[in-house]
Amino acid sequence: MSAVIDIQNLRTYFHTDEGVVRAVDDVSFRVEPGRTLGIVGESGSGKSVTSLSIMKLLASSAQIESGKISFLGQDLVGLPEPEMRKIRGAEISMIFQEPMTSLNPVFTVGSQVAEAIILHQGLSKADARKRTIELFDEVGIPEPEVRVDSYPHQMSGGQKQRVMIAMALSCDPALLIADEPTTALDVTIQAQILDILRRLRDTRGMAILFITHDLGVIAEIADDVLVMYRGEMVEYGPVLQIFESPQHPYTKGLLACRPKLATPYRLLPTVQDFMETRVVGGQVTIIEKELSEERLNELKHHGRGRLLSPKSELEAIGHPWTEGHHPPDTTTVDEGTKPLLEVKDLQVYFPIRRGVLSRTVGYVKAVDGVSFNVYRGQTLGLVGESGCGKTTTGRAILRLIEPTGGRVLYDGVDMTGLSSSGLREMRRQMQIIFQDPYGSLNPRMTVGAAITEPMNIHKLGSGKADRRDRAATLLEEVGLSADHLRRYPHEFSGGQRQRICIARALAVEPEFIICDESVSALDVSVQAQVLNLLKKLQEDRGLTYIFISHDLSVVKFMADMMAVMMPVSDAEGNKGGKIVEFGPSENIYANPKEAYTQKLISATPKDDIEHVRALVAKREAQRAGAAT
Amino acid sequence: MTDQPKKSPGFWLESWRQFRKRKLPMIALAYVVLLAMVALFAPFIAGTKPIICSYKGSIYFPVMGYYKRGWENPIFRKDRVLNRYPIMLQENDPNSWAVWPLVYQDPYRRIRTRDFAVRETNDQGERTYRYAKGWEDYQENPSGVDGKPSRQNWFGVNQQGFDVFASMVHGSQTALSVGIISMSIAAAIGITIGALAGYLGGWVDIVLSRLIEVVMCIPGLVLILALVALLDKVSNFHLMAVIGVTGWTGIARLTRAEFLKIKQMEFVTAARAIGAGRVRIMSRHVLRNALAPVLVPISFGIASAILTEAGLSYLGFGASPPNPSWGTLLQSGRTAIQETWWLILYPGAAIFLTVLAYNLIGEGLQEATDPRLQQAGH
Amino acid sequence: MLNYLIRRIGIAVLTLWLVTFVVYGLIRFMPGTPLTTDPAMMDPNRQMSDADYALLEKRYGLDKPWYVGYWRWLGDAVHLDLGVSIPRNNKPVAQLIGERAPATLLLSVTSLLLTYLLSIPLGLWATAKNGTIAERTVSTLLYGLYSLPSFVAALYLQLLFYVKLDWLPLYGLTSDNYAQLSTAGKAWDIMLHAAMPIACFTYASLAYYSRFIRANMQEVIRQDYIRTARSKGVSRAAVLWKHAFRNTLIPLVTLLGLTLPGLLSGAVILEQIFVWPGMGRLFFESILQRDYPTIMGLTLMFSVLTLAGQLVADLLYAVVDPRVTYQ
Amino acid sequence: TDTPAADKAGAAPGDAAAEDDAPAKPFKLADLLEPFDPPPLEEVDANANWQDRPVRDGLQVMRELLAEQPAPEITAAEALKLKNDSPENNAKMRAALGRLAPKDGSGVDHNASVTRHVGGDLKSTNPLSASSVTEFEYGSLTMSGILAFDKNFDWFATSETVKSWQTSEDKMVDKFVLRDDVLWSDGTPVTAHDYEYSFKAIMTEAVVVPAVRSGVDELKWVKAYDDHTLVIFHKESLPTNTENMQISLIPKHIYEKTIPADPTLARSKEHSRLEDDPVVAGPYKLVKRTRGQEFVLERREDYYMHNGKQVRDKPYFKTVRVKRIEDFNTALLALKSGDIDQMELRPEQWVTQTNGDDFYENNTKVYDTEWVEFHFIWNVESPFFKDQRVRWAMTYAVDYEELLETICYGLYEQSRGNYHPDAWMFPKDGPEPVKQDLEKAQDLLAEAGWEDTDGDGILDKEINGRRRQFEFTLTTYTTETGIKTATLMKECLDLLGIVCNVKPTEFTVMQEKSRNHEFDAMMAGWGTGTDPFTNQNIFGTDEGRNYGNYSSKRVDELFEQGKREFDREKRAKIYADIHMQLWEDQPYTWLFYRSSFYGFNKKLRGYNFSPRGPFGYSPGFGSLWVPDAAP
Ligand SMILES: Nc1ncnc2c1ncn2[C@@H]1O[C@H](COP(=O)(O)OP(=O)(O)OP(=O)(O)O)[C@@H](O)[C@H]1O
Ligand SMILES: Nc1ncnc2c1ncn2[C@@H]1O[C@H](COP(=O)(O)OP(=O)(O)OP(=O)(O)O)[C@@H](O)[C@H]1O
Ligand SMILES: [Mg+2]
Ligand SMILES: [Mg+2]
Repeated sequence: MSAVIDIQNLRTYFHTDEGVVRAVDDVSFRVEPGRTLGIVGESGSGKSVTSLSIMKLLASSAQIESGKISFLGQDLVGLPEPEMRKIRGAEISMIFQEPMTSLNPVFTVGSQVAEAIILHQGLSKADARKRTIELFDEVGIPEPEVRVDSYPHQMSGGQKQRVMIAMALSCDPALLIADEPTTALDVTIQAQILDILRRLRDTRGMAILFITHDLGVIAEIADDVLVMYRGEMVEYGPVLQIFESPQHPYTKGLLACRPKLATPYRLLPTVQDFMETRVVGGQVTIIEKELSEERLNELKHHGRGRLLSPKSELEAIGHPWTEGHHPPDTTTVDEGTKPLLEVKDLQVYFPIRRGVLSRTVGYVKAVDGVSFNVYRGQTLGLVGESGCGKTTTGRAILRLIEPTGGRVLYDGVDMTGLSSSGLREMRRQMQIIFQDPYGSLNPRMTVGAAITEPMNIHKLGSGKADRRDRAATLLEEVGLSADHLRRYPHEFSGGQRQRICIARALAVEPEFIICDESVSALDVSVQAQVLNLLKKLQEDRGLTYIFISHDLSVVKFMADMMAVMMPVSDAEGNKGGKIVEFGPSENIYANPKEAYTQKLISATPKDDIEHVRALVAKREAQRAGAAT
Repeated sequence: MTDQPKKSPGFWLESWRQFRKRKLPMIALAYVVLLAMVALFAPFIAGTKPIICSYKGSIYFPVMGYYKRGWENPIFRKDRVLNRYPIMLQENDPNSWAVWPLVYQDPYRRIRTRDFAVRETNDQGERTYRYAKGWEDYQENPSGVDGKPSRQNWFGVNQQGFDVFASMVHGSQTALSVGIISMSIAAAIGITIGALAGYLGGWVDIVLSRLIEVVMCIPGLVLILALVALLDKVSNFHLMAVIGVTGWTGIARLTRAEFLKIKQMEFVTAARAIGAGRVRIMSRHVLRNALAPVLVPISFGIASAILTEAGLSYLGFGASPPNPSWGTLLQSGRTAIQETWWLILYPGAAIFLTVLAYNLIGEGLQEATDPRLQQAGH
Repeated sequence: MLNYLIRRIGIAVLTLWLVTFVVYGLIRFMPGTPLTTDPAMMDPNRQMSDADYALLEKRYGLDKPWYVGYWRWLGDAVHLDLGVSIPRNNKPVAQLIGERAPATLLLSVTSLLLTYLLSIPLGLWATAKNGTIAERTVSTLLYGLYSLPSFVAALYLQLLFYVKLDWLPLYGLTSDNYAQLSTAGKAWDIMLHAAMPIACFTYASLAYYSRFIRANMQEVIRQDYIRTARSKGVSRAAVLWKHAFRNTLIPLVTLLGLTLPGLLSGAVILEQIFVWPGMGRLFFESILQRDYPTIMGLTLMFSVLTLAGQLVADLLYAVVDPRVTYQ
Repeated sequence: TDTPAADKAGAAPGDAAAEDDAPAKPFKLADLLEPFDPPPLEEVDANANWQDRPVRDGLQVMRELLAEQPAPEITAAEALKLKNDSPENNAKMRAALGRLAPKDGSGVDHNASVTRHVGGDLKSTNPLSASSVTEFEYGSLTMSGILAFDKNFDWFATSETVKSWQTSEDKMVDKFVLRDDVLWSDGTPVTAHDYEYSFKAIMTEAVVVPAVRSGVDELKWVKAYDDHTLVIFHKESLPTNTENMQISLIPKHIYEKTIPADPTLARSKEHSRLEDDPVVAGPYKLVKRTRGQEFVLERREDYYMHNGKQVRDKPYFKTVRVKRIEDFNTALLALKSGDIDQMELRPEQWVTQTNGDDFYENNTKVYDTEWVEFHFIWNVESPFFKDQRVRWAMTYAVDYEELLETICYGLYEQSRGNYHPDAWMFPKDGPEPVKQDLEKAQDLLAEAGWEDTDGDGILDKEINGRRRQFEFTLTTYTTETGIKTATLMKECLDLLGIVCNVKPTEFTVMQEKSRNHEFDAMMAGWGTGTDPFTNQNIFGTDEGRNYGNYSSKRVDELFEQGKREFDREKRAKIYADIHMQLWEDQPYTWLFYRSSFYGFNKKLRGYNFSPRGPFGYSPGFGSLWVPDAAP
């Protein structure tokens, strides 16, 4: 069978002031119709650049140095732009990694999707709109008839991502490149999306290039897997082979690092436990290591156990403390301790405006009466359907948006009543890591400036040099290097940007951090490193976190207490984001009460070897069936 | 830590580094610097007072008289040199010597034969001239249409017989200062007010926007006329002040609009989240990203101030004459446009080059401050 | 939003009051009155007696302090009476403005349209071709035009199109035989007369506008969403025009708001050269003659336009960028 | 085109500005006049001992004056081939082209039209509202008054309208008998009552007249005894009484109805209509008017034809179009292409741009000296110019050679004082032109105590116990010559160690500062009146136009004498004395006399010049004609 896409020895380099960045260095693969190639790899290893090379949408500083990209037998490298345009969107479409910044802010999301449809399928405007609504419905955007007319800034991160998916799927491409298409989606919707992709692939013979860091997702969808590391291809083979007998230490590490729902560890093993990289004269050598018994012990027993809310409160929320039911090292906060953060009946409504006079015709009740307490040193996990108001809650707590109602008390101080200077003081202690890392970095500030700025503001560190050193240390702690200080945000990969944001938040040494999907774009190896760091900081400094994520395994790994948010219809049928389940995370996993929570847990992709085998077998059977 | 991170130079220094890499903007900058040098040393380039001279046993620097009249030694007035240095130095002290400016011409008067010769009547009662030694080839400036560019008047002379080259050299002061100073004033006021109004919003915006509107509504012509009527001696500085104080409204509006847009962006929220104060957010986060639309009116504004000055001269409200400015030269060329082409060509070309230079610098600045452009190897 | 409009208009009235107050104070503060030049304009044989002069002063209320004059003017203006021009033989100011407005509008509106029509494609083209030789040449040419003062350009145009080629009339709004022409002939006649002034009005702003558009476009085309548009296979032109240009509308709308009052302000020098019966001359002459009612009438008109321009721009912000909302 | 404003004003007579002046004065005709009961005509006749005064036809007067001059050396056709590049050519061309049309009008193309050029706007067509040159120009074409003066400023009654003119022996009464065949353009005859009414309207406080009241207000009374007999009573017996009798004429039958309702003459509907469709009595009638642009006049057939008979000369043009083109470059281009037929050239246009074939193809040009002198006024009250020696130093400082040769292109003559050397009152051995003499100036300054004591290069002097630098502002109009001259003066004074700041100033400010004497020095010019006595208001102590505060007892006395003296010889002596006294005192530094330069289309003939230019006298424009077979 001829390949849809066949890449040979692709090299894409960036030519920067500091020298050449070999983002993609000798990568070859092929994808046949109806098959999926999963690309995994370290954050910053060149996955996105590979896909952009195929689309020929590279930044002006990047150049395809050598190699061949042949699409349905046509060489794309030398293809002139007008020809290429005919292919883009129609034959190859792409879901970009960062949906937040990839949508045009001045057009409604519906019109942006419809544009592609009109362009390539020649539908009328009205038909295109109809089709857009269908697509929105398919990718799980609630109230698609209303949402087509929303602007990007009115949508949550996951909703934007689904818009991007709808856009990419709109024209039945021969090749779909999906770059981390489900990072911001909760598992139920992720499953729905994967279903669509699979269906399209199987019925229409679409080839898919699926970039992800989630090995569970790889297991679900990929036929073959390509593992990238530092721009190079380190492993390439059928999915089963990769899972069963990983050859490269990096792959082995990857498989081991992933937090699993049933993980026994308190800290996660990282890739560094499996290999050591040495850079000698620009040449990278990788030395394989064995995960030692000692290290395993350390991972299992180091760090503190769960810290639950005071018993009385547990009682009140319906998860009474029962001795023996909890893992042995679980503790509770002393009775009578004041919570560090008290959120009481928080409400955030966004007005919906219509017509020329933009009258307010109603409200989106993004957060509708949310209350919870977080105690010092605790981690609260916040999970929930995409678009249910998690981000909004986080922002409202920090008063980055003015809440419509309710109160937020931090350390006894009423946040809602603070003056702007008082707020600024508070922000020394309270930080947020934004869901949209690219958007939240000033494009005209180097990473160094971005990280040292909070220190400047709060007069931390003894001087310029000291601050820069601290920034460098922070960067290294999140797995980047000090060289990156001089670079600008656009010169990084998605995951790298996310880590920059984490570093920036840590720069002021806050005592309370809201992490909004902060590790969603990170490959498991780096993710493990970052999660370990967060845990370590919590232990050392008694930090308090609210950890927003759709990845239940991560939340379970991190959180002491857990809240599940969901849009709940009130008496008039208006939906409003509310907390539907709240309790110790172990309890909730063990015994989810809400149907939604149950669904969430069961939909989490599994990547244990049996499961992968079963999946592969099923797929083969299906294919065989289809063939006859 | 293994390797010491390279020092990160800060936004403006980095921008300068980037700017330096661009050829055209650098040429433009060099042109402006050259212009500044010309402006500064104008009397050394074109003038009728010696740069340095030895006279009656002492050394003098009469050229300084162009900067401030008191700096020209009073001995020359006492000896009734009366601006006729070439002949009078030799007449009064045969041993004197002098180093002259590059071009013996004056922007404030016509060069006449009496500068370098004494009129005599010979035995037949005919008028003759006794020339100073070494000045025998010099002629007095023609005037009007006769004043074509020549060996002595490189760019010709104007209607009154003033040398165009000298006027342009001395007029570069006006060209430079009027543009840069007035636009600095305008930009400073405009950006500050626009930024405050756009970023802070609320009543601050309401008040500042009204201020912008009031200034916009007050006709500049009325202001200028009122000012000119009041002052005895209108200098370029006054014009700069008026142009600057009235010309900021557009910049303010553009800044405000840009701030309105950018303050909604995520990175501004992020800056708020790390506790950055308003001033900091405005100056470091928003302003840097709002430069594009603001740089244009500024770079054009610098150039148009030169033209405004010319227009005011045309209407008779320019600086007090004799005011060697490019605008007035152009303006004087208008009356006999078919004949005195040199009065249009040279000052016109100078204005053009300056407009071009400021715009290239503006473009360069915009590119240099945009990190996304920096790698695109130029 | 309706509230917003009402509030804005309320504030605008206050602003108007402030502006007229300041301007009235300013012009009264300038030396001379509308009557100052009268005695000088007269035949050397004749001289106006002080008594006559005082009589005239009294007649026009110039013997009263300026603030009294202002209140009177304001009182009349509130009743939509802009008063009469003093040196123009008591002609009502409203009529004066009414007579001049069409000719001014003809020039300004056409030239504004032309400017936008030409500079938007130029700006977009320059964005697409940024840095190429063609683009550099065109930009340089435009800068060249920009630096040529219109009073010089006007003369060259006259020499070329009137003296050399004899294609266009030299000056004025209509030909001598205008009254005898058919309607189409009349329109054509006016167009011919307007051609040179329009060209002079337009050519300089081309450079400014196209550069302005290019500068803003450059900021936008490097955003991620442009990449998205390209990935959809949208044509280059549509990417520029639709996706990028839409995002530069905020500054452009601001600029439009800033040019709105210019529509009626005319241009003193060009109007003089082309003997164009426009507002610029009227305003300039009125200032020189200290024709207080006319200056005030014109100021009021400009101010209303300016305020309207600002309001329209502010309203349009929310239309062109959904992220902006009215408080 | 009525606006609400006009309606409102029309409905509510009176002036808005005067509203709150407690009981608004009711309109009362002639309320500015002292009550006077003119005696019956018989009584007047009996006491007068009438002396006849000349009644002439302006064109005929001109013909006679030209006849006194040597006959032209060349024909018009030859003159049109010449280029005006020397004074000789100018004289020849003027003589040849200035020839008038034959009396019977033969050889004249009566169907010709002419397009004239003016710099200023015609603000009003109402004769009472006239104030600027353009309006007086318009008036001379559309009105025919009773009095006129020729190119030598000699007065006569115009035979077009007047049968006889007599003055009483004591010069206190003038009597005119008017012709009965002059009609208003609406067909009503012009009568003596129109004159009486016009006079009374002018002398009404409520009626807004900017300019025409001056002079007329010297009259005691004007009385129409019947339709044709007009008698004018004077307050005093003065040689200047003649001038004062120039009454701007309006039709009584129209205005007696409209003026009481709207004394502003402009606000009412009726007046607005009259503005654009005026009723006139002169040779031409307004047919089109575009404000700020042009107005068009057409010949009135009922002006020269009466009851089927020709009673007056037929005016030479069918249409006279008057265009206002402010920009002189545009105007010249228009002239060159034949779009306009005549314009005043600027001196720089005379020397450039009008020498080539592109100019001479359609046009020719001539110039003549005008009695307009330009000068620096020194404010005698200012600490700098109190001292006569300083003023003389200023006069010696001027570089006249440069001024005349470069700035004035060698076209102007240096001024030698108050009156023009060609005028009859110029002293026989008048002053010689001054030459620049910096040494003398320096000495005079030193004598006056101005010396550079602190070595900063600027003269100083102790005044009232304070050292003052000699730094002053020289104000000038924003005209090119003004600015250039002032700049030259700055350069000259710079050599003397005096700082002179040149300040071009708009007209209004200049006027205001002049009236208030708020200036040190000023560059300005005076045109000439028709009589030397008019200079009294320039140099008489505390007179209205004595901006420089000059005051001399002797000059004041001489002016008074001159005003009462009827004998031409004696008057000449008196004014010559004034001239010399002024010269000695140098309240002004007299610079040059301006000439007037004109471009004419080749088809035009009959232009001649008075000391006030080609049009400001009788017949003025009326003498221009186009020959039958125009080239
Ligand atoms: N414009 C640029 N200039 C310089 N280097 C760049 C630029 N864009 C990307 N890079 C570098 O290229 C490398 C590959 O980036 P790429 O975006 O392909 O990573 P990725 O594998 O997609 O990572 P992630 O999973 O974090 O998205 C990274 O090291 C990044 O820093
Ligand atoms: N500015 C806005 N105007 C109107 N609606 C908004 C606005 N911002 C957010 N919303 C809506 O509020 C709801 C909650 O958004 P939020 O960003 O808090 O979701 P989320 O829980 O963080 O989702 P995700 O996991 O997808 O990021 C969404 O339905 C979103 O469409
Ligand atoms: Mg990526
Ligand atoms: Mg979110």
